[in-house]
Amino acid sequence: MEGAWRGGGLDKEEVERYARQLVLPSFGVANQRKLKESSVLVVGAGGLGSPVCLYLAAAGVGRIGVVDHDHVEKSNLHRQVLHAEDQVGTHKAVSASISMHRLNSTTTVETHVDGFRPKAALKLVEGYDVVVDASDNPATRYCVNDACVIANRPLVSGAAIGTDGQLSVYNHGEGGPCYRCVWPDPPASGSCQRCSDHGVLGVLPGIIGTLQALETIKVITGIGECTSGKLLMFDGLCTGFRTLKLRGRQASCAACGPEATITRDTIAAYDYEAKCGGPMHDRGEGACLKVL
Amino acid sequence: MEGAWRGGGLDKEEVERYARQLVLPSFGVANQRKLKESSVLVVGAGGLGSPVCLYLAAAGVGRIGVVDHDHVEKSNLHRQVLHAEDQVGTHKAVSASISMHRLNSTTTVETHVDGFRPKAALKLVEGYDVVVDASDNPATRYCVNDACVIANRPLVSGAAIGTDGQLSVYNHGEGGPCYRCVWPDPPASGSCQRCSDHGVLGVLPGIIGTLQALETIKVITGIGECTSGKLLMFDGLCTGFRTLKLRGRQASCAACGPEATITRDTIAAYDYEAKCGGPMHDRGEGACLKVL
Amino acid sequence: MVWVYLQFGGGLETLFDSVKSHKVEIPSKKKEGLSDRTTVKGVINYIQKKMLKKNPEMFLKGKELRPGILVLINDIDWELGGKEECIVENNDVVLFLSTLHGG
Amino acid sequence: MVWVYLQFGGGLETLFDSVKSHKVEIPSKKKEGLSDRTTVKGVINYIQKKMLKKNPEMFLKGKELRPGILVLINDIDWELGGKEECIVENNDVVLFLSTLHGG
Ligand SMILES: [Zn+2]
Ligand SMILES: [Zn+2]
Repeated sequence: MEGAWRGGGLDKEEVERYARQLVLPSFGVANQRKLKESSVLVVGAGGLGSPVCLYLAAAGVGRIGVVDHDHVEKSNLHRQVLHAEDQVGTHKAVSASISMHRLNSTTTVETHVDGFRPKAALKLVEGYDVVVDASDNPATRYCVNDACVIANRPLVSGAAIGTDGQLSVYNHGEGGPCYRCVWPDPPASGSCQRCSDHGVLGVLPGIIGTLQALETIKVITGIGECTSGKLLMFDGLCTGFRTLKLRGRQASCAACGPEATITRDTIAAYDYEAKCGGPMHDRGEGACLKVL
Repeated sequence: MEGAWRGGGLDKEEVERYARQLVLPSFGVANQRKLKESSVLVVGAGGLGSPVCLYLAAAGVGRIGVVDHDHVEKSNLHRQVLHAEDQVGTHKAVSASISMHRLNSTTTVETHVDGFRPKAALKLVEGYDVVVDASDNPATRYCVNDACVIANRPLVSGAAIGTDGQLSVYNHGEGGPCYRCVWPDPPASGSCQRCSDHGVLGVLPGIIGTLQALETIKVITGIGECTSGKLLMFDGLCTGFRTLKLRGRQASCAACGPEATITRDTIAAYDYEAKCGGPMHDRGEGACLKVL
Repeated sequence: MVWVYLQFGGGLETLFDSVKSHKVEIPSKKKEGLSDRTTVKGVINYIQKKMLKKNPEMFLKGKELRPGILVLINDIDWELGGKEECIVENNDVVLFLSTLHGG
Repeated sequence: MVWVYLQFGGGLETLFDSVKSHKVEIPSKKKEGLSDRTTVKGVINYIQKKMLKKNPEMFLKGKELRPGILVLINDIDWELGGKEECIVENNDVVLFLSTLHGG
């Protein structure tokens, strides 16, 4: 039989590249192959998306889609290590694709340069096995969640601001809640959007993003136990992590409940910007500069 | 007075680049300037060193020294995201320097291509304010520690193997222990060196390395509380972190105690390979390949 | 009286002088045969009266907690234990958490 | 009898079927007026007799714990509490940890 090589579905070059994961008893060839055959959509190629893209490409995920709508700015580089000075001005999704290709040319990278929009959300999400929310605003977070619920895709969600971080896997496993089950009400529009709240220590999204990459690998392969129905909370000032136990799936949820109002038919027209805390992009960086 | 610009010792380009850290109330201009005026030695440009180098350069550390003795191999790329396919065959310290320069050309990078050796250890460590242990073998870990104790430098130590990680800041603060205070006895030679123990899920050193970068920034700036006198333990299979309380500085310690035997005069000739668990390099990757 | 740890995260700490953890003593009615206790409702009432100085609308909606704020008692979601009626006893940790959205 | 959680990390779990946490019941002598208790010494003795199947030299040196292994009782270094003589009571967590060196 063709392919019945002792590499177990991996070619010689792959065996060489992933050797250290293949010898790991809790991982091995079967899980490496699952990564190869999987696809991941990364929403946002910024602070969180940088380590997510780098580590998922490095790990051997077969196909990675990157969504962004912005171009690389110099003020991104203190945390968005996926990009570089000579990529300033390049579209972030394109820049991400260049960097991932340099690291692992065997991973297929697809760029989605128009950002994450309600109209295209469902089709985008349905094209991948797992979705990583590495976005930077509440409206996109709700839209990504709703599309994942409708398309039945697990959502690996991370966030970082200042010196704090949060991580959870939503819409996954037996009774695991979706983002909207836990956070049914968006933050009051404008209340958390002040510029001073928008600062972030550059390495914070690095820490949360690498953890998102780990959760994604666990969701794909099924090894270990992922952070579903739980929220990992990180306080960078004391390097303290805390795991909180969350509610299960809620019958009252507008996205995943039995009487959901956000559905395959309504999501495209749903006004996320009006209903979920502001614009679907974070233009804070320019604004911050003006304050200085 | 020259330099009395409202950027507080930072030029306009730096204010633009680090804007998001400057607006952060718990960080701000004064701490950004501390980063700029600081120097860090990173021992090892591998799995841990990759995120350490990337995030410290991105954050604006003024001068970074990178020590390694190896060349980039393809089997490194599943976790050493600082390098890339077109850098395979390049010396790791040089490759690290190239990547850091692309990300932040204002950081000075110094390469030390002969690895970390007892003879040169003290001089190397004395050339920097903070030392990051991102090495991959016990002999180097003891040697780095002893040099840090003699030179009075804080040591940000991380380790990752399989799906587990550890992090601590040694030789820092009031009564904080050194590595040897906590681990006076090296592992039995050969006992932990089996190839199967050497596998590592690629993203694990990414998680620990980003946390090392955070601790380094906290040591330099003094913000928050760093992981001194404590050990952060990470279990990747359940994404569980746990903070352990360690002993203080030990009077019996051969490195930092009042009757220390490892001193400025003896370190160069100390036989770390014989006394501290094997060779000062980890040639496990080649060996692993043969087992497959 | 019940001694509890009140904690605020996800940005809510900015409403409380940016202090994330507060140890406070909350008045309670002693009942025969029961240890001193209050409820999350009592805790929110205490915060409103004694701690919340500015921007109360970011924490409250009328006399109730503003929707969108997650409450955890000893790190467990209050939805799993009766919401406002959750019992709070000595040394319990009540965490009020907002979702972060930066990236 | 004392119920304790025995945990192994940093590679030591490979000596115990790669299981990191074990709940075990350790015999103890009841003393008047004191709760059931043992010491870390008693715990190590129990591990030697009941749990350690192969490569005992990786865990023990003679009847004592091999140097280089860190012991933590309820996440606190045993050096802070009397080493072998640390008291271990019901529901205590005793963690044996080795240093990792990979990178
Ligand atoms: Zn839901
Ligand atoms: Zn010492």
